[in-house]
Amino acid sequence: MKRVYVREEYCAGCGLCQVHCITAHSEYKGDIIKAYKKSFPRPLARVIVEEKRPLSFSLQCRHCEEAECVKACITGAMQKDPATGIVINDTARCIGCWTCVLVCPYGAVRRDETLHKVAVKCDMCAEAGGVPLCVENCPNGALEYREER
Amino acid sequence: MQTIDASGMLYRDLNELIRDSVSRGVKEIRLINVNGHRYIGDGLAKEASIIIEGTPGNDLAAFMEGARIEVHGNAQDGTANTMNGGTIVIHGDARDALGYSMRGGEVYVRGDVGYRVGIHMKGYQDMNPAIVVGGKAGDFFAEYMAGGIMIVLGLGLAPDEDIVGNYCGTGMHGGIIYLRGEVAPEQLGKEVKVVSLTEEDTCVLDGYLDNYCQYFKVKREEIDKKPFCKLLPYNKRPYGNMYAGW
Amino acid sequence: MLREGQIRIPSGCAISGIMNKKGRVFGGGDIINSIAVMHDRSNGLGGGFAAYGIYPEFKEEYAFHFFFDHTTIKNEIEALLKKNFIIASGEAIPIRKSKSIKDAPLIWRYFVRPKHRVLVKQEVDEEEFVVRFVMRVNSEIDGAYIFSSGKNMGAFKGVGYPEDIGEFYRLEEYSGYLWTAHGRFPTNTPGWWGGAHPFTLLDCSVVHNGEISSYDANRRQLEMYGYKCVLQTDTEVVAYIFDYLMRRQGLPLDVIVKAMASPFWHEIDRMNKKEKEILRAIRVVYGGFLVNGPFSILIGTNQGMIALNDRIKLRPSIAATKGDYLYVASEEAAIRQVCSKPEHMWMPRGGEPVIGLLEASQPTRVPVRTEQEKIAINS
Amino acid sequence: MSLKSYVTPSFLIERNKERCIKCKVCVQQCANEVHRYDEEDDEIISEEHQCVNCQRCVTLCPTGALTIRKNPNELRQNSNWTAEAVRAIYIQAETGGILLTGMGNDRPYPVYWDNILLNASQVTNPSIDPLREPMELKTHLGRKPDSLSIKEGKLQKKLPPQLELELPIMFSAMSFGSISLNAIKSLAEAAKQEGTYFNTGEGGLHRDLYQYGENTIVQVASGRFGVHADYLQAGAAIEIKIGQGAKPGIGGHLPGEKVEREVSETRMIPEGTDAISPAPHHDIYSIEDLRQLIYSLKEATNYEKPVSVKIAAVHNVAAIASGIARAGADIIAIDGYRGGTGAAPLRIRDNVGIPIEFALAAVDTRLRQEAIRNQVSLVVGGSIRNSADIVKAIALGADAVYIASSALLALGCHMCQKCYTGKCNWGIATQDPQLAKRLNPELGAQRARNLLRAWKHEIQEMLGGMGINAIESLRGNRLMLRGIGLTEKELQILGIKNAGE
Amino acid sequence: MEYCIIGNSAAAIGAVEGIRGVDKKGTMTIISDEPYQAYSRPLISYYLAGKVAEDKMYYRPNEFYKNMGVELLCGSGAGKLAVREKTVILRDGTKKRYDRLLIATGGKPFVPPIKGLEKENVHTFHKWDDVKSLAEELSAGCKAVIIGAGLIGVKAAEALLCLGVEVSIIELADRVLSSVLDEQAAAIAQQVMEEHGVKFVFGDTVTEVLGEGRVEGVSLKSGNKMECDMLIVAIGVVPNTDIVKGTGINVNRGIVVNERMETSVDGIYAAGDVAEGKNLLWAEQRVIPILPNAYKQGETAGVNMAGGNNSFTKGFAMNSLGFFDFKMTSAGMQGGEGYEEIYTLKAEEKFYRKLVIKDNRLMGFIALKNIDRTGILTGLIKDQVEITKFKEALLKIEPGFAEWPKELRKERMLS
Repeated sequence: MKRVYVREEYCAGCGLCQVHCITAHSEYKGDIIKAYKKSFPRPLARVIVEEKRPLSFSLQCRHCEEAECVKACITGAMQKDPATGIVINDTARCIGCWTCVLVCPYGAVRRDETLHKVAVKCDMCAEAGGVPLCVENCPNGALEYREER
Repeated sequence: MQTIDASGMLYRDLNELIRDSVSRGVKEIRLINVNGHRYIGDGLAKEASIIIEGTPGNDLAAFMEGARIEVHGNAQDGTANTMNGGTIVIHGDARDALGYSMRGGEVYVRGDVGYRVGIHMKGYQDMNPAIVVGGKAGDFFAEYMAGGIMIVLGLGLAPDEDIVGNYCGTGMHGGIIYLRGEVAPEQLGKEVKVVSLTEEDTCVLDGYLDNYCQYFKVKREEIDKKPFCKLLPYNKRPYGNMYAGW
Repeated sequence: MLREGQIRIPSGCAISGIMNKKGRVFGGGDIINSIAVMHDRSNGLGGGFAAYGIYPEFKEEYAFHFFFDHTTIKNEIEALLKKNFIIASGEAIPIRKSKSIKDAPLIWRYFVRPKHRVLVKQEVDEEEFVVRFVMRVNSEIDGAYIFSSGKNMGAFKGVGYPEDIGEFYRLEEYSGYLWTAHGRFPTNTPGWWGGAHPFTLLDCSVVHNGEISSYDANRRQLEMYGYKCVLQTDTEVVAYIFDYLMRRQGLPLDVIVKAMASPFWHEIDRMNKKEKEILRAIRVVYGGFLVNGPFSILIGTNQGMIALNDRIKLRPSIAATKGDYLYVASEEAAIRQVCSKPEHMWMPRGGEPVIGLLEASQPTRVPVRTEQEKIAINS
Repeated sequence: MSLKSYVTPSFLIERNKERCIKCKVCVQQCANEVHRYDEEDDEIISEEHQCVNCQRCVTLCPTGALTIRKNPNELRQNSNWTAEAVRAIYIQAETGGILLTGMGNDRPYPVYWDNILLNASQVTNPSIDPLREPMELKTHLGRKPDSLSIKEGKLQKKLPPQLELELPIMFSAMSFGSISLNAIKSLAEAAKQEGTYFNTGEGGLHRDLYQYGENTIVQVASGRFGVHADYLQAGAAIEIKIGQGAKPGIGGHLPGEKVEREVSETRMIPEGTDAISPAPHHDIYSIEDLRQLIYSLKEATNYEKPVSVKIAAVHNVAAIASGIARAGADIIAIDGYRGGTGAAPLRIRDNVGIPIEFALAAVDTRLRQEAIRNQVSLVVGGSIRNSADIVKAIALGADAVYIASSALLALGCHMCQKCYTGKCNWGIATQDPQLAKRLNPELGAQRARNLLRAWKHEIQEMLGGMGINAIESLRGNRLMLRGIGLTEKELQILGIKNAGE
Repeated sequence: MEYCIIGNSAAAIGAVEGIRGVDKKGTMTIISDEPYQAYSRPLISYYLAGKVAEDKMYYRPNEFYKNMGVELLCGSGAGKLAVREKTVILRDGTKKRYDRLLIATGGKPFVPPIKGLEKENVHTFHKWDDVKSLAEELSAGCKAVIIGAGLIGVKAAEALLCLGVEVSIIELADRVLSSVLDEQAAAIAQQVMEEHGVKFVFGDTVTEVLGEGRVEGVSLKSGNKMECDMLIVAIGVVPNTDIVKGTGINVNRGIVVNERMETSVDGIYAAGDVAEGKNLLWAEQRVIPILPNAYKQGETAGVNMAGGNNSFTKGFAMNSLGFFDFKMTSAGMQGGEGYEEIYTLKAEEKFYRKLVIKDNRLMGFIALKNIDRTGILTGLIKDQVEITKFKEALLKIEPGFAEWPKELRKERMLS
């Protein structure tokens, strides 16, 4: 399946992937200013940017074939869509036990405790379809959406 | 050993002949009746030995990468220009700009050298070029020097004669100069200071001096009669503070 | 008003050429009839002819055709000629008064040979001397213009429709084995007879239909080699290119046509290695002689006739043969007028020359890329 | 006692608070540390003193919240003591330094390209449609023999070595050190893809770039950095750099801070040392010495590569060029006074040299007068800004052009002219790995390629309009040019007529 | 092929999904002694606290069994296993033949023999029904004593606190969560729990349940007595191996399985809390009673039952435990001789992070308060990655990949 791959040698560490991720997961899709100023709670970015200058890179859920988070999920909220391969957390069923946080070898599951305790993670912007918005908006082509090489 | 009579030959033909021979695996070439033939040994990367009888032309061994050239006579301007490797032994004098931008290899001159010798010589990693001059050197010796070793022995100087000309080491920002004898402060570039030799210096010098003695059949004692002084740059970046951002 | 040479005047045209490759001579009537058919391609502001083999009695002398503005300059020129040449003959070119031809200058011809001691003094060969003389007169002497300078050939031209010019010059009274003709459609009046076609240098004459967009690139290239483009016409430039490549560089005809109308790079890329190397060299070295822009051109020389189109054929041309005759014209009708049933008629491709050499068994149609053709040209 | 600086910020940063989402992209991206996030007030604050107006923050700001404008502070109006003149004195009074700047001359001198108009066909000859008919831009650079000898369908003597360009545009010399490896990779890849050349400048050839050898012109300059036998062999041609339009007559220093490991390895000098390029080549003190170096290089490469000599356009450029041609150079590259630079003393950049338009016209004319124009190819550079400049240059007599500033603009340069600081926020003129990686060479190559292709199309359009379908027919075709707003003298030097003539 | 699974929790569901990944046709039967479709056992404390509604208890959607082609036999439960006949005899007498059998009966609460345990209001805390009955007896202000400060006891305490119950925990060991936390961690955890009102008695245990009919108090080994309204026995869980008694299936502490989850009898597999399998940390086989382990073992067994080939040898303990807003994760472990331990402790911030390393490989960790991205540590344990060059960085509040060697980072991060 297509995944998001970062080329750290070209990641400028600007954080725009996060800005667009937040926007994409807010109620004001496509409007960054509203997403930031009006959404409450403001969604967490599902993409993690790590920086240790000069190194920087962003990281999203790898949507593992053998997804530890899915197997470990105590509620069954975390599921891998058999058709698309995308691992999605059903936040209505998630109770925030953080077992997924404990087992994700990429550290790609985030805790959102603003309203309810739910685990949030990259959903490949599946709802919008097409190229995930972090990839689309990376100003330096540091993120690629492609099949594994 | 292949002998080539260069008399009447154009340099281009001579050099092509040399390149051909070397590429065919000839290890030693003797050139006779050389007079003004330029670019001998230019860019030569292979191990080969070229013995020149006569006066080779300018840019002898320019861009040379590995061969050995011995000149029985004097060499003209631009010898060892941007040379990267190999050895040149000149049984006479060499003229101006010897070893310009030289990055590797060694040059031994039995006699005197001209102006701007070793200008912009530089070293890099294990490449530590060296020029050893038996007699005296002209002005601007080791100008811009950035690396490597330059040695002047001052053999056979007249009593009042200086071992180097003026502006010695001007703009120098790397490398070491060894002068056998003393040098007047007013002869030095403002970027250079005189320091005394350490034991390590003596070791370094030893090797080059032994080579010199061996190549030119000079007795080592003759050289050891007089102590060396050493010139070093004050600063690796003499022009670091010259500019103001606009 | 500025006259031709002081300004550059773009023109449209009609051209026609007839030759007998066995060298059999024929009268000027045919060529006049041929060019007359294409009356509408010219506008009465220029017409002219080149005729080869017309002066057998003076075939070792250079036939200088002069336009003089007045008698004074004629006398000056005659003195200059005497200084440099042995003059075998000199006379006014016979003309026929015509209503349609006005403001004719004095038109004279001289059959001359350069004096040996002059050649020795200047250390040049005969032809180069003649070329320089022509250049000098045409660029430096006001009121005199040499419009023809070859051996056993002559150009006849003026301001008017070509058929009127032909009549004016009484061309039906001459016999030649190769005739070319030109009807001109200049955008403004040249005001001067020298501007008409053909343009000649030595025995090379050029009639040309087209506008050379590379004019200044070609001109400046030529001027490096001593040519002086006094007329600012494309025709002049073509004649000089031809002279330079053929006479001065000694290149074979096929190379010349490939320099002037070279194949495209993508065509060259498809050739075999040897051809590619040659064609690349021709383009690289003679790029300044690539004639760019629309043209169809007829070059006459004592050896024959060459017709050439620009590479993308922006101007028309058609060729035909019958027996020993080769015809080339802007329109088919111009050929049919004088040869109603040609044996073979074809449209040369862009950049593909039509070459007719005297004494050759067949006029050669030259497809650009075959080995065979090269041999044919070289032979 | 610390000296209070009298130098006020050149730029003003306006942050639209309605739009700012405090995402800190600006903070993150500014290498000059102009923006900072104040945690206590949850505000982003901009301190303008260090702002160079590179527009990085403006461009990346996802909400368009930032505007940078000229600082509206004005000294009392004075046409003589302009704000810049005063500012320069303050800086020099505070530092005692030579004023250093980057990129090309920005003075309001006339741009002659803009006073030249092109011709087009109407009626008497047809314009050619380059979209559907062949339109050849292929250009060969190198010495052309005066004649060819072809016997029995065989070339009797091989052509001297030629560079073959698919379009008459090359990337001008920019060294690794002055610009980042990613920038060079971008240009090298674009050159390869589009069939042209890039030039190493005096920075040596990084090991990653040897694969681009066929599209490389390797430069030999006075410092001889990174010059060795393999390097000379690696390129398609060798260029001896005598001078550069932005700083004719002077050498250059690459400061030690920029000599990081890769630069050091490529230039073959120790890490952290200044790379000093002397003003002259110390083996060239005369025209015959130039010949000596030209042939030294030819000998070293077996006469297989054309040798170019690059000079700055100076007053007697025509005579110099003629000498260079006679010294055996195959290509002469002339760099006009608007040429770019990574670092040049301001006063030199702005006051030395002549416009490339004049230099080109004069050189071409002179070489033709001497009938040696054919022996050498002419490449010009020095602020070629668009395809029309190129068409005009070729019509004036150039074989091809060098572009550098335009190429860097294509890669993202925003002309802040601070290349010499090494803090290029666009990852171009920097060796800071944090900054250099901002230029993804794949995107860079694509952008540079796009520029070349766009210009190629435009050149083809203009040629087609003139009724020309091969670039050689434009070369020196000055009849295609007309001057506008020029004096008689200027027209005469350019060798063109006035519009309407 | 007929598959039969005894038990209906994570291991069973894992097995169904494992089987169906290989065999789309075979018939499957699940035999459960609980009247529910599979629900999440760890959720019972949340249910009790009212944080999870009834409909959110289920581990899989309603249509799961139908979609997977599983016949669910609820309630009666398996009574006996006739190995030779390949038949399970349900308690109601129904017989169910199988070709492949999975025993996924899980664990059962360990209830020590204490006097008076038979009284009302004595509960275990293991099944949904346990908390349902517990919920009926609760009211705010009542007092509960929990025996055991392990994972179950702590989660039970949290739920009861939510409901306003006064909670005391009696623990034989000297600290809370002794199986999961070391002393330093336990001290912090205890402090957190105490701040929420839990009272602890350590080093003691209940010897007698007091009261008549209903629990009224407990007396302790120390001689102390405590009043209470209810007692919850949360000492631990042992494998529920009852079904295999007398079958010849090899049982140690749990049913012994190989890496394919096969028991000593052909065609019979075991998985989950009932199974004793290979693991990452200990040389000997172990029962690792945690949900992820159960699921993976079940899945492994399922794949193998259906003819595939899968093995599971890398089980190790791991826990994510919240106590109100205080978060703890841990995984793997062991320590002492031959182990290197590095840690960061900021007691006043309640931050603690400890790594247990052996042969330059991470064997276990404890993370208190900041648990984000600790899955990276779990992953390092699982794959036994050499961490010498970046182990210190793993102690950071949020561990990441930035400090890793580039090649390893790319390999691990992007695979």
